[in-house]
Amino acid sequence: MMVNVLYFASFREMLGKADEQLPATHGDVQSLIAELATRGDNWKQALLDNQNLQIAVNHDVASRDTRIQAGDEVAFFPPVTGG
Amino acid sequence: MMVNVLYFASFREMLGKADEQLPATHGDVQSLIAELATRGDNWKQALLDNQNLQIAVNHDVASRDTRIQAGDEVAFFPPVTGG
Amino acid sequence: MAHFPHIKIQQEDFDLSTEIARLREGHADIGAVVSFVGTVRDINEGDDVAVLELEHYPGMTEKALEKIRLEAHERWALESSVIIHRIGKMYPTDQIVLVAVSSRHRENAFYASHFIMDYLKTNAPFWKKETLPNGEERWVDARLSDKDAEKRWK
Amino acid sequence: MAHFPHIKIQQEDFDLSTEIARLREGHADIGAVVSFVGTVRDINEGDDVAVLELEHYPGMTEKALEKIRLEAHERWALESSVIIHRIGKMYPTDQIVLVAVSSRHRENAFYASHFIMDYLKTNAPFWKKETLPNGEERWVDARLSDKDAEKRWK
Repeated sequence: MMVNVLYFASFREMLGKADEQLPATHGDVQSLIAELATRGDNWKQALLDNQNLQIAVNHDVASRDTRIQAGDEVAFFPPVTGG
Repeated sequence: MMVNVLYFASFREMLGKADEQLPATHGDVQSLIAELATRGDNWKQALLDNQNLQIAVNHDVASRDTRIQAGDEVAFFPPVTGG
Repeated sequence: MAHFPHIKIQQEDFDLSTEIARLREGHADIGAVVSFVGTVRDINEGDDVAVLELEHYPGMTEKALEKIRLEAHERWALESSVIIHRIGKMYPTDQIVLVAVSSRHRENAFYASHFIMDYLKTNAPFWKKETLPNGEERWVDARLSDKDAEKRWK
Repeated sequence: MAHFPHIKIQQEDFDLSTEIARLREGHADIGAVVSFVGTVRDINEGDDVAVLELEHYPGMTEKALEKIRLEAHERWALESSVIIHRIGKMYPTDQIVLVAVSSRHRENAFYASHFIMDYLKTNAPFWKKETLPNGEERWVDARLSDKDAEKRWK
């Protein structure tokens, strides 16, 4: 009953973590972010206070309102710069 | 004291001629066309009555009003279809 | 995971002629092939660039690119298309990305390839990190102009 | 006659990768290369096509293409460009024409290559003759849509 959480690019470096498993106790992305933001200033800045935060749930673009459940993969990352 | 006259693509086939030298007695393209059109119906149709006639003088796009003089190269052809 | 034969994420370089031949194979009614190749510039934001490193989000990348590719096929009459994006370390003048589209008439291939690149830039999860000649590393910032480019197609 | 190193009129085929490598040589600040390849379709106006023969006006062709190429360089910030057009007999799936443009940023290369093709179609003195499978020969008609495509850039 876990969700898989991923961090990419500058987020991975800033948060010191590429991925982690968390209990699926959050109804939506917003509530997951709220909990993560309590870990410290870098978490709060990257996820809670960041207007440019990009979110994906199960490989699709998502938003703070997107519902999450056990088995989902949630990813946080900065704006993309490929091509 | 001649002009070089060229015919391309369907014009060359219709007129039975790829190029010829003519005396430089024509002030402009229009008067050269008027003379050529007296050679027969195929000449009249291709050059005088043809709204899609394309003209070049010395390798530049030209019109019936373009002046011509000895040494010039005048070309007549249908709309282009390259690419 | 789904199979995406027209999407390739790879470390190795690609050969343009080979990829275009593959794209055209079995399509004798193609009249136009437009291809875009993105390459590593030796300068970015005024600084020399020594190394460019491309990171991506495996799984989401393929899904995002296939979605963009299929949307291009819905918008324009296309014969075939391919997207190749390299990952890992690259150096100035290296090829990074290929978008190639074939169609009967040229206009569709021009628009579709431009559309795919504009959407790839803002929707596919790739991130670039530059290393300067002095060893300093920095993440490349997203460009506002890329957001504007995407909006044109709405 | 003037020398046009970026314009080639030739009977022989061309290799895309080789031509793009040549186009990029010595330009380490290129970020984008857009190329268009026009190919012989096996069908035109509903009929099978067996052979396509390309005639041109030597001298005027080079001058017209160089004029179009230079106008593209005036309109957009480009690094380099090349136009190759084949003449003589060609067969379905053969390559006919290459227009390739490089620039720092992709938008300029997309617009410039599209512009060059649209102008080439209506301003460069080439003519196509088709041979059908039964041996019948016919000159290809100019398309009104090509005139419209050119007008977009005015």
